[in-house]
Amino acid sequence: MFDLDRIRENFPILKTKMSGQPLIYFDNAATTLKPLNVIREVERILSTQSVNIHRGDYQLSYDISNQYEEVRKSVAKFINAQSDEIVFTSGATESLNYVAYGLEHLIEEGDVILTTHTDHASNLLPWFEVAKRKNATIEYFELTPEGRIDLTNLNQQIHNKVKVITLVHVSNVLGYVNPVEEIIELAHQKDICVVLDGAQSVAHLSIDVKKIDVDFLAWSGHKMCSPTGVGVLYGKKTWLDKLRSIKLGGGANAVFDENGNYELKSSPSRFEAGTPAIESTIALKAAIEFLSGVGMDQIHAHETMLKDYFLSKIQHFNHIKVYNLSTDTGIVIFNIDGIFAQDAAAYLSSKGIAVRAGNHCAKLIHHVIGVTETLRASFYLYNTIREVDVLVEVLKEITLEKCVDLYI
Amino acid sequence: MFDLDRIRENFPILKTKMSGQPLIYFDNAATTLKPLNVIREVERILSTQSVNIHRGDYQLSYDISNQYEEVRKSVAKFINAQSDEIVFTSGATESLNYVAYGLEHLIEEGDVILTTHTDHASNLLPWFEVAKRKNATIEYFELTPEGRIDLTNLNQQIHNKVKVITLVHVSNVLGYVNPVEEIIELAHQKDICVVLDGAQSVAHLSIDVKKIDVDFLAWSGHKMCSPTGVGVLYGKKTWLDKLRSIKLGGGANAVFDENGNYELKSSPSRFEAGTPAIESTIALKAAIEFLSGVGMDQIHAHETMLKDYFLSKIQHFNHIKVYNLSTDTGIVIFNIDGIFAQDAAAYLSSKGIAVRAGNHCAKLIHHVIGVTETLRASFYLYNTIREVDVLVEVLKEITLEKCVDLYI
Amino acid sequence: MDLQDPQLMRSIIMDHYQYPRNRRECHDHNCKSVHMNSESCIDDIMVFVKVDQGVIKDFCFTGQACTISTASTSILSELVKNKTLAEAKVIVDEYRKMVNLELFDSESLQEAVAFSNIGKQANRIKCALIGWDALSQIIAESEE
Amino acid sequence: MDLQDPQLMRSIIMDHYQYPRNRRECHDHNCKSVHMNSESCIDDIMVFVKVDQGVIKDFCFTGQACTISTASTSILSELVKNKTLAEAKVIVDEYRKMVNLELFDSESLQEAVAFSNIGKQANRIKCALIGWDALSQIIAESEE
Ligand SMILES: Cc1ncc(COP(=O)(O)O)c(C=O)c1O
Ligand SMILES: Cc1ncc(COP(=O)(O)O)c(C=O)c1O
Repeated sequence: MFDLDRIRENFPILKTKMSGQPLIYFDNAATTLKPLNVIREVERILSTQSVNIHRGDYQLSYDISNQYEEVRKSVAKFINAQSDEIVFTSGATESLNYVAYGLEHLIEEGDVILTTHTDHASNLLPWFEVAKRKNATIEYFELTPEGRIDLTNLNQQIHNKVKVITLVHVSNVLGYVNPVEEIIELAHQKDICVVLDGAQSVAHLSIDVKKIDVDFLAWSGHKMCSPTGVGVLYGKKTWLDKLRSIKLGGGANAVFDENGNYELKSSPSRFEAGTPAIESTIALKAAIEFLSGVGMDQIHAHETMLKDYFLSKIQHFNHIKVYNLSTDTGIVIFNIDGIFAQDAAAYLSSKGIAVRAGNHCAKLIHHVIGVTETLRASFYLYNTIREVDVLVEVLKEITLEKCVDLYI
Repeated sequence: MFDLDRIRENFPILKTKMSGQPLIYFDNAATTLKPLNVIREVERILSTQSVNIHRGDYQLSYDISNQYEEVRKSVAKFINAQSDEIVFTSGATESLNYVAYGLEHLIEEGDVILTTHTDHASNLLPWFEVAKRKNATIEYFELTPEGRIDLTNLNQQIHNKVKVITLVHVSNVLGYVNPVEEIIELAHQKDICVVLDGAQSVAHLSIDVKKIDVDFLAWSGHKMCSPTGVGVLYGKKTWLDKLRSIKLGGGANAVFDENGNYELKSSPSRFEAGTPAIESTIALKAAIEFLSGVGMDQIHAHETMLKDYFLSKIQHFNHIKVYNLSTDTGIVIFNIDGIFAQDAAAYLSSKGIAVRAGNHCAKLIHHVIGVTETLRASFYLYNTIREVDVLVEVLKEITLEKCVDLYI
Repeated sequence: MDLQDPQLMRSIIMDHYQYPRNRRECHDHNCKSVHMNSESCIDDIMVFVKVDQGVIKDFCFTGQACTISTASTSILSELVKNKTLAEAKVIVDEYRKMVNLELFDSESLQEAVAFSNIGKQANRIKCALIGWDALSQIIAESEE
Repeated sequence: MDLQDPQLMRSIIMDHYQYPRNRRECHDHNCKSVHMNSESCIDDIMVFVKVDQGVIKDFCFTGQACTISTASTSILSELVKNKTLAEAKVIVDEYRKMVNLELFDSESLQEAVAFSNIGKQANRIKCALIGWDALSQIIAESEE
């Protein structure tokens, strides 16, 4: 049972205020709030077990190393992978960089990297750089007018020069769930590696990497209720083994000599050089337990319910334009006539409401929606109909005068 | 005044036990324990301000962004740098990788990278890789019999082909403070860039980057009482501007277009792609306040006092061989006759004492001390004479039989 | 101008936001331009300044920006036209004092006093300065 | 062997640690070798096994390792010499049961029962298995 009151009780920040008003947090696509069990886990480690991992020289170090490895199992189970296919990183951005640079040695002149105009800077830029170095080409999936991947010519889009397909699983702007199973199936028929940016999917949908058969999946802990500073890169064992390690150092190497020869450990260890974010990673397990306890399907249902409610309430507001009416998730982007997105966000902030304004790091999105700046409200499991009502009320009566009045 | 009791009260973990004995933590070179003000800072952010930084769309985000930038100022002040010379990373390992790969474009065939046999894998391996890619050569400083950099032929060692000198400031095995001012002065006369691995220095000595005139300085927060997952790269503004960004993504770019052209922000932002370890970074400021409150010179004095006391107590133990009798810091490495380092560490663990066994990620160290495996005890501000006495007692009566008896 | 009259101040800001003055490109190759892209806000403007013998002959700008950025830059464009760089510098300095809530001389600022309270909203100060920072940069370069 | 006699068990372990059997290299090119380098401990050993017509003709090892690793590998080297791969597999399986604190048949393990309590020290189980894991790997490869 989806017990919203109990869920909310677990998030202490929901009892705080912003601008003197109860905080209404609708910026969940940027990062999510933290439940008590996650906070307590971090506190527990910092207070009683704050030693380094990876070595069993003394009991405490052995204990914490084990707890760290337990997270790998927990993450693996969460997406139906094997533990040795889970690499811990500092975030989705690092995970995505690991893939792009790690596959660089397989990219040849003339190869095509296929992505979308809706992708995030953290997935596009590393590939732009790799393409530049290797004289490869970036191509983009064709999109329907509403911004979805157009499946009609899929076979032509995924042509023979395509070496890697890297795309966002759920767009952090449009909220669409991309048709990854169709794409992956076709790609694999042509031996193309498929990388998914799961920053907005893993925290919101129940995902089975075996079922979708994806080669790499990258995401961040902080977008799924865990602390910042920890991310995950899932890679099929065969693909992880082909990936070059970028970050080198302590913990990643087996042996080296003074002549510069070195041998790395096997994956995933060889990707985890240096002391990682220990307590944040261990708290990721608590976050997974929290979310699994609620149920990923229930979370998705709750978010889309709030989104549907929101859209139904604002549909007759003539001064509001929504750009992704058919969004599949809890992400809605819109603008208010005559009010620049940032001014509107600032006004909402004065009413206690947190939404984001801007291009949301998807700087090619104007090719799709025609504008560069939008407001984004993104819902998560702890949001309520009541909160949406407050947003709707504020949007109803917002005017440029009121926005300007904050500053005079 | 150095009030040891008050210092210890600030570390809740010191009230815990290991193997049923009061915890005696002498593995400070691996990571340090966390004081209450650091723990509370992390908890405060997770509980009341866990939103994303870098954007002022709403009040909370603006607040947390400001707190994040305040840390930059605090770190800058701590080492006497400018804020825009401070890059936040995930740890010393990442900082050191950023430097090696970031300078790669300046390295040419035949160039020499000069380092030491006492350096850590996290500083050696990235340069091994860069040297391999560029057909550059790794050379090592000459060492005195006790393992210190030999200054007699410095001018020949720092010859004209040397492009970069990268070395550990304080060795995490030998505990020697390297003569960096002499090296840097000579290097700069020859336009050589000098990179310091400060993982073991910044937390233990008072450092003034202007005075030592170093070009880059890398270290980890977790070795100076702050949480794991955050590190720092200091770079002189002129050098940071020459450094290429490795990790690309959201937050690091100003603009990009669909043709793969992109423009990064100015440093330090362009090195900080993706959501960073927000709460851990903000807690780094608390750690700096804690350490500064005690005083870096006092901390160093306390550590070396404990080290001197320890060495004086064990000097007449014939079964113990110390490899760095003249250590300048709180790091002592030693072995016990006939007992493998790991067995000894396990025995000490059974008495509540945490020390490390192994090569300490400095896998070339056997060239210096003749053995690969040692025990390492490393002291920090919260350690006491009493604790050292316990270690001395246990070392006095340790035998192979007792070590084996743990397992039968 | 009456700094106590919110009605007046609001209408100045709204007018300059809705009908920004000098929002256009400058194709004159003597025009210096600066791209302003603040980290904490989504404003993205380009400022063009044409200086001839120490006098600002033209000041114009393009780009997407919020009310505060647009209006403050629009006001600036009118204020500094045909001023010497030295005069412009005085105006910019007084404006900076104002937005930092220091004592300032309202005389030279004219309509720009509409932003006299912006300093109370710390998160928008950067917006109110975006065009002014661009001008400062160009003045500094001219002095070199 | 008396599993209750700590004196005896200790002396077995110490004897095999101080005077390891078959610690030497194997230069026979029919020898298969495995490099064991555990992540959680500093042991670093090389195991050589020579199999001829399904029979283990030689088992030796080199490298740096702790008491548990050295002694357990030394004991193993004596246990499996001249055993068939199938027989060796049975021994290894019983040993695994023992270190995992499951019911096991002490018969075939002989001196290896000195490690019957190692399972209570979870952090050393890997040491007690290092040589045995190497052998398992070689057996598995032979079966392919
Ligand atoms: C000298 C030295 N350099 C680099 C490192 C790597 O630091 P981290 O693991 O925090 O990245 C360490 C820590 O072990 C060290 O002692
Ligand atoms: C789709 C998408 N990809 C990647 C990222 C980058 O995530 P992080 O900032 O946690 O590295 C984000 C977060 O903004 C995102 O929404």
